[in-house]
Amino acid sequence: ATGTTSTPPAATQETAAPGYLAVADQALPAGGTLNLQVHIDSGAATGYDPQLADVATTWQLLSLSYETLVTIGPDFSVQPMLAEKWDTPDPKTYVFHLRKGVTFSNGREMTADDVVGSLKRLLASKSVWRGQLGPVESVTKDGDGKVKVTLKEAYTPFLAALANVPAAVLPMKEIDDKSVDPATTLLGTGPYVVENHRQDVSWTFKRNDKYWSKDKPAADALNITIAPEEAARIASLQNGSAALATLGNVDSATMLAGAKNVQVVTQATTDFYYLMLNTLAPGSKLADPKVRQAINIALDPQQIADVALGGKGKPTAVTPAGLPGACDPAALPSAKQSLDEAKKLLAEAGAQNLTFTLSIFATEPAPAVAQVIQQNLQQAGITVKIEQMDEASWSGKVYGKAPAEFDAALSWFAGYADPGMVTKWWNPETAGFNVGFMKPDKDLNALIDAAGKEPAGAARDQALAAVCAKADADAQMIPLVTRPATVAFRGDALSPSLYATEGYGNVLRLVADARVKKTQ
Amino acid sequence: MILELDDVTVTFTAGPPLRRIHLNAMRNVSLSVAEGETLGLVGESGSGKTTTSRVALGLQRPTSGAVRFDGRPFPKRRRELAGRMQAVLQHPHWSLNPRMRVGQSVAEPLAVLGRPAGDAVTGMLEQVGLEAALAGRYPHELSGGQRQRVSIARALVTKPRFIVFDEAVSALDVSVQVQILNLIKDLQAEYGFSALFISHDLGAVRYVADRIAVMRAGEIVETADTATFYTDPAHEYSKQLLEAL
Amino acid sequence: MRLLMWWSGRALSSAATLLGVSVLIFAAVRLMPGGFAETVLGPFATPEQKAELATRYGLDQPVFLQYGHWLAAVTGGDFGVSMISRQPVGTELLARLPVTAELTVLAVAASVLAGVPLGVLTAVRTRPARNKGGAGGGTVGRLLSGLGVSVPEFVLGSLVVFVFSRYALGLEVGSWVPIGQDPVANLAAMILPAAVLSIFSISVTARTTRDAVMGVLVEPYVTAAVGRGESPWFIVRHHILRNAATPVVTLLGTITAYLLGGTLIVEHVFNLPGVGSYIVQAVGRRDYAVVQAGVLLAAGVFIVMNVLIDLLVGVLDPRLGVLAGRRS
Amino acid sequence: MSLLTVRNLVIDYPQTRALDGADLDLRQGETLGLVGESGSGKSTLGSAVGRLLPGTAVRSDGEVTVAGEPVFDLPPGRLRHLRKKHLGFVFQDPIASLDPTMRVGAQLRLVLGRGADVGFHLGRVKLDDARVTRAYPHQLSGGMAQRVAIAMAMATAPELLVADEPTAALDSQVREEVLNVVFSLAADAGTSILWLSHDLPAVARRCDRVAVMYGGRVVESGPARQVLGDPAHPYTAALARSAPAAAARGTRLEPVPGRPPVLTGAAPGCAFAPRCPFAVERCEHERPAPVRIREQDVLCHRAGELEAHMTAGRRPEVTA
Amino acid sequence: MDRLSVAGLVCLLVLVVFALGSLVGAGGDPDAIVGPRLQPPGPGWWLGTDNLGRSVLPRVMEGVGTTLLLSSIAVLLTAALSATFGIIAGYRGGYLNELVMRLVEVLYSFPAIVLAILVAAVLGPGQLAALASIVLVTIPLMTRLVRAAAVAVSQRDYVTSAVISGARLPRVLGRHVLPNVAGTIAVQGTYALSVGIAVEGGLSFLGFGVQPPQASLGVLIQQGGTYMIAAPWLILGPGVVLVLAILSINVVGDGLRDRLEPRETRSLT
Ligand SMILES: Nc1ncnc2c1ncn2[C@@H]1O[C@H](COP(=O)(O)OP(=O)(O)OP(=O)(O)O)[C@@H](O)[C@H]1O
Ligand SMILES: Nc1ncnc2c1ncn2[C@@H]1O[C@H](COP(=O)(O)OP(=O)(O)OP(=O)(O)O)[C@@H](O)[C@H]1O
Ligand SMILES: [Mg+2]
Ligand SMILES: [Mg+2]
Repeated sequence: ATGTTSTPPAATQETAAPGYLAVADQALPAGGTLNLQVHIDSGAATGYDPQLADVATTWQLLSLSYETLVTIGPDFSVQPMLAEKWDTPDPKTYVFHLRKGVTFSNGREMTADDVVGSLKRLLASKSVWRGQLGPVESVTKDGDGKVKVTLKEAYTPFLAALANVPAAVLPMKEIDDKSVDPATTLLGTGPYVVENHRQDVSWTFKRNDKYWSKDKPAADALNITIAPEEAARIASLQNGSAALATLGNVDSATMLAGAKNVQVVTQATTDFYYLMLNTLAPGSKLADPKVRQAINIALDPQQIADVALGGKGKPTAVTPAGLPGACDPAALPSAKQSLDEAKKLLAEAGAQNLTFTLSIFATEPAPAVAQVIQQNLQQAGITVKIEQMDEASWSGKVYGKAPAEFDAALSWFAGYADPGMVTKWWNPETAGFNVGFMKPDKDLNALIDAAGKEPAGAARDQALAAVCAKADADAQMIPLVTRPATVAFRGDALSPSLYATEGYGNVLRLVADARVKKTQ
Repeated sequence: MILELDDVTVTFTAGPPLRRIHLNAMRNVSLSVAEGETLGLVGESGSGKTTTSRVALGLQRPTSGAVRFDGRPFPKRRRELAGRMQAVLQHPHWSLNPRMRVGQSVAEPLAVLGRPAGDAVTGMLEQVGLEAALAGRYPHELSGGQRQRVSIARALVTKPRFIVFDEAVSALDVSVQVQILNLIKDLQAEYGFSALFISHDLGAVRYVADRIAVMRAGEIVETADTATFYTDPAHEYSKQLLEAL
Repeated sequence: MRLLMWWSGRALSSAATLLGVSVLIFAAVRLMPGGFAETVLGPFATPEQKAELATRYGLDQPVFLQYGHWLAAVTGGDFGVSMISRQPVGTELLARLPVTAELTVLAVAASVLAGVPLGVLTAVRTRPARNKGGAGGGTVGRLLSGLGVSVPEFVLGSLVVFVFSRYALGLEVGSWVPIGQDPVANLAAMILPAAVLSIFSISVTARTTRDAVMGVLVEPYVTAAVGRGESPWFIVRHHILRNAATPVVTLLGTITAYLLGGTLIVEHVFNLPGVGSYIVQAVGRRDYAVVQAGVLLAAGVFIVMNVLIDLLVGVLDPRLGVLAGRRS
Repeated sequence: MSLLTVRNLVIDYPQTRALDGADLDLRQGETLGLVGESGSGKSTLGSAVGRLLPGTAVRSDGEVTVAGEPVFDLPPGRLRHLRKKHLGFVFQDPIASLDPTMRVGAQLRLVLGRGADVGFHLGRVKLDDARVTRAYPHQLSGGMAQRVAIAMAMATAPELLVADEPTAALDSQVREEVLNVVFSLAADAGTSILWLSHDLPAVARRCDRVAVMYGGRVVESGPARQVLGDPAHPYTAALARSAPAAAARGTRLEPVPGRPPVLTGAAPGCAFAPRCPFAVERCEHERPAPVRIREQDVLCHRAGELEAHMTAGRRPEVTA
Repeated sequence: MDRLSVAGLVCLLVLVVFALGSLVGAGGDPDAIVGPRLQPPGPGWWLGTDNLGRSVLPRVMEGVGTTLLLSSIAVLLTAALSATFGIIAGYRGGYLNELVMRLVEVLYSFPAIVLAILVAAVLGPGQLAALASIVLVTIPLMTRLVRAAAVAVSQRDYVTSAVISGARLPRVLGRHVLPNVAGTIAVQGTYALSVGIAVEGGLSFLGFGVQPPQASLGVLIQQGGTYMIAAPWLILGPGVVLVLAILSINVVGDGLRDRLEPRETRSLT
């Protein structure tokens, strides 16, 4: 492989507690205002309704006001949140003991009815997340302060799925009597209350004084500025007008190395890039599994991680690398084969001079990933033309028609918090969005379902490994590398808490712990 | 009669809608030019001389009245008259296309008719007193007088029966004016074309014209033989003009 | 009366232009590839959701009907609802307008205050270049003014963002606050973007002014004034400024349009919440109502601007404009 | 006393020599007509009197003195003072020489001073002030505009008025009226006039003296009647003969053959030589020096010899 | 031409040679990863390497080529269209003139970059969009000026003479009007070229123009902008070249204008 310059990890990455990039200094006094910058606003036509939110950037913002029954710990264990604890009398039954003294930000106390109503509403909705909750049979109130969920069959990722924003507890009384429209109003139990939101400009949150955890949130107010241009965010960090910002560039650490008081950390995520190969386009060579195999073999995820992601990403299989129980990408069949085998497969398929177009959107580092892919495949004699588009055109091209009109496309999935969750998207009948370019594979689907039922443990790991291998051979959607998130903050303005690895793409997950230093 | 204008009125409308200004550039003008004759047309600036020449050339359709060339009304398509009438216009500076060589300019009326130029161009240049070598030059390499000579050569190359001279010498120096006026006289003697000679300079008109028409504010106030006009102008305005000379 | 007539005539022709503009915008927006549904709803949306969205925004109707509805609504002051934020576009535009307007006004002011004197000075000071036939002017001056019009905002903007965020030079990038909240801080934050925006327009104004003044300098009435023994300053003040103003004022219309476009890039680079960045984002997301309204606003401002400029030119130069044609 | 003296003035434009050693004298109270073909350098000489030349013009030699002041060597302040107090200019295009953006009244007040009696000055040039004051220049006729320009030029009662073809752009009837105004105002104020013109008969009628220019030099000057009635220079004679207006009916005019020169440097000899029927060899190589013939100053090598042929209207016999 | 314009012309020629170099592969493969990422200029990568370890030099060469080629083609198109419409409108007058001028007015009412973005959004980002944008942005001014020139030329005596001689429309327009407005077209063309380069740059900078991996100056500047701090050479190369290109074209345009429309000067003292 070609050489890469790797950047030394930031100091915080070594000293923080296990599982953390940074831990807020609890000795610092609470209070103060926190100025944050993110690159994109929540942008759904469905408004603020958390159940309909389907992208991480929206989850991140809504998570400031909404909370779920359970949450995810730094090691991807499921932790209590609005449920103080839960029992699992059998693999199909979950009984949640609700926390006492939790109120919505309008002052009304949260009840079991809210929880039951929220889950029922979610199950009845068109939300994408409905599918992730698994085969829920019923949700019932189990006396005061307890909620019982019954599944039709065992489903291991259930708790992890409950830990994400779409499963948040909504103020069902208000929603039912129509005094609150969750699409336009944020009314949750979370640490912050929205004071003002200007689409694509800014959010201002103020502290929820009735928050159930007495010592939280630490900061009195949050100002979140939406700054799409990376240079503007970097500038704000440097002059201190932002205390923390999300960065898109994998080289941000290098670039901010000289900036005083600015610390750059790379948060690993379970999100990963994958390559879509359209097997439904009439006459496409890509319909031939051998060709796809060859492509899969020729791809060099390690080089993609090193060059395109500046060494910050990791090769991954269908189960996101970094999650407990995920399979080893190095053990995948395609990883063990050589370029010669790829060439042989291409020859067998009669596709020696294969040329196809790779459609990508412009957001960094996707173009960089695509260019490394181009270089990789060139080694196997495959010519890739890169077609870069704005996101809207890209969406139109990739998802707009069935059968879809592209040859290949690059995108990324949120990896979530359980290795079984994202594998569901490999079944186009469940996923829906990929029916336009992907043929369902019965065997693979069966393997995915089986892995979902298997309780955590060695057997499940086995089942997942089988899914990984099968998906690797199918190669209609080829997982590539995990997608790092870069966060920079002013050490003189802020002491934040950050997980080392994030499952739901939520950089702001622990913002309620962050302490503002009184320097400005 | 080669050209007859019969009770011609030309009205221009100018300005934006709702406050259009109607201006009679020609008012009931009747004129005629006989075969081989030169009619001089004088009048102050804005009196309608150029408009009259444009009507005579068929470039301007009269608002009312009739125009006959060679006894017939103007044909619908100008092309049918191609080569039969020509003009020499005022600005020596703009009379020739600056991007065309002199020879090309002179040959153009022939080219339009689809006739080969042959020696006609050099012959014509010599006729107007220019060396044949000038054919290869561009207009900016010529003096004003030379340029007007080229214009005359171009006008004559198709041997037209009728030529309009609209202020053809006005922009030239006095000394050169006489050269051109003499040239016009000589050529007319040779080719026998009829001419409408327009000028605000009574002296020049007297020198070349057989008859004189005086225009004022769009109307012909007097028409007379040159001799009679100078000795005994009938109209008050004509007298004023003569006095200023 | 004449004025009224002029106004109505001008208003009519402006309205026609604006109508043309609106047709063009509408057609363009409808012709954009890439589905608004995919963009707005994301890849996971079901066909029913997409259909519902289309119905909600009337996108399933025939195009000319959509245009009719839109036009009717717009003339009634209703610019529709953003598909992304579901807020009325008019309100959002109004909220963002101050930023863009401030930028534009600052840049126009800079162009007038710096460009005009610079242009007058260089024109009056120009020594003719001998035997060259050119307009003269020092090579360095020409190069500098040429440089001003040759450095695009996105280059200069990137540079300024870099330099000013790296080195504390007194002015800060990225600390914008609404003008209502803290006018001083707002102005401080606007200086850099406005400066970046105005480099081009200052240079163009200076060049145009110089050309215009040099054109006036050779007019006979200036020679006549010199012949009467008037001082240069007197001549500049009484004769040149006003006579050279026409092309400069006309230019300001074009400049305004240009600056409106320039704010797009500057707002993007400096992350200012103005109309420009709104349009860029909206185009990126196929937020039809916003694109339509934003572009229409920009074009409308330009058209209105031009009517005003025509009027002003008519006042400055009595040979042109409204009052012309009244002959005694 | 000489009010204006031009000595051996040489003015160059980038590609042209406009003046090639011009000499001129104008006495207090005198009216001098400067005539010549287009391009002979009249305007250049007229502008040089007030140092009003275009930026590309260079004075290569010679000098101009007005009221004893060397025009080309004055510092800006003194030059302005000279223009203000001693000089007045009227140009060819009357409407263009007024500021188009200012009402006539305002322009007059700007020149005359705030409290000045605009009505009086307009009355002097026979204009009805009420209407004219409120008008913009483009709303005036050429004749009216020229009278306004004259009023402005004569407002300070200058010692010398330079009028560069003030009537060339006007209709023939208006010309006389405008000239009347100029000459009577000048006579009243004791102003000398330098009148540049094409129009030989008009100059003959109105001027005391005439100077004829050719190829950037004054080739003949002297009393008007003398110069035009009894020219000493072959060029003057040819010019006088060639005006169409001068032709008796039925006669054929005799033009000056050839065309005027365009100089790029000093003419080696007499600039008229190529067109001159009397030219001899030395005319081409030797620059003629002024000689005095009768009351005229003439630049011609053969000035004395040709007297017999010089009477206007008579066809010269070529003797040389 | 004066010395400055000659310098501009030379500079432009150098850029063209530079761009042509990329066609024959001088400077190397612009897409190949040749070394470590973000290296400052050095042997093997004379302008440094970018964030993927590609040599910047061949990318800048390709970028100049793309930008110049796109803008030139666009300006030629503009010139052809403006000449056709401007001349016909100017010569014919009447309704045709009204129609053309209205259309031009409508196009002129859009701020350049807004129009460009709109076009790019319709055609989909890419070279075609950049091309069409430049054409639409530059066409209004050029058409206006050509029309004005054509109106003036149409009134010249030599045009009238040709009409009197019986010349038909194509001859009148082709032989008489067009050659005499060609100067205006040439001068405006050079200015349009510099506008074109700026529009391509701005559009690509915003992500609506030329799309990577195809290099254009705008694309390179956009990409380099993010790395300004760590690797200033990424933006310096293309930035300087872009400014140089626009500057020299403007200077040449000025020279051309001074030559075709020489102006008098006069001082006030
Ligand atoms: N196309 C036109 N539209 C409107 N008015 C016109 C047009 N052509 C001429 N006129 C007007 O008609 C009148 C007569 O004009 P014309 O050009 O015939 O006068 P002229 O005697 O040739 O004047 P000049 O001596 O100045 O050439 C003038 O008042 C002029 O303004
Ligand atoms: N601004 C200028 N630049 C270059 N050459 C000039 C300029 N002005 C005049 N000339 C040239 O200088 C010579 C003298 O010109 P000038 O204007 O003094 O002549 P003139 O006698 O006034 O002619 P006219 O009777 O046409 O007004 C001519 O050859 C002319 O072409
Ligand atoms: Mg006329
Ligand atoms: Mg003159």
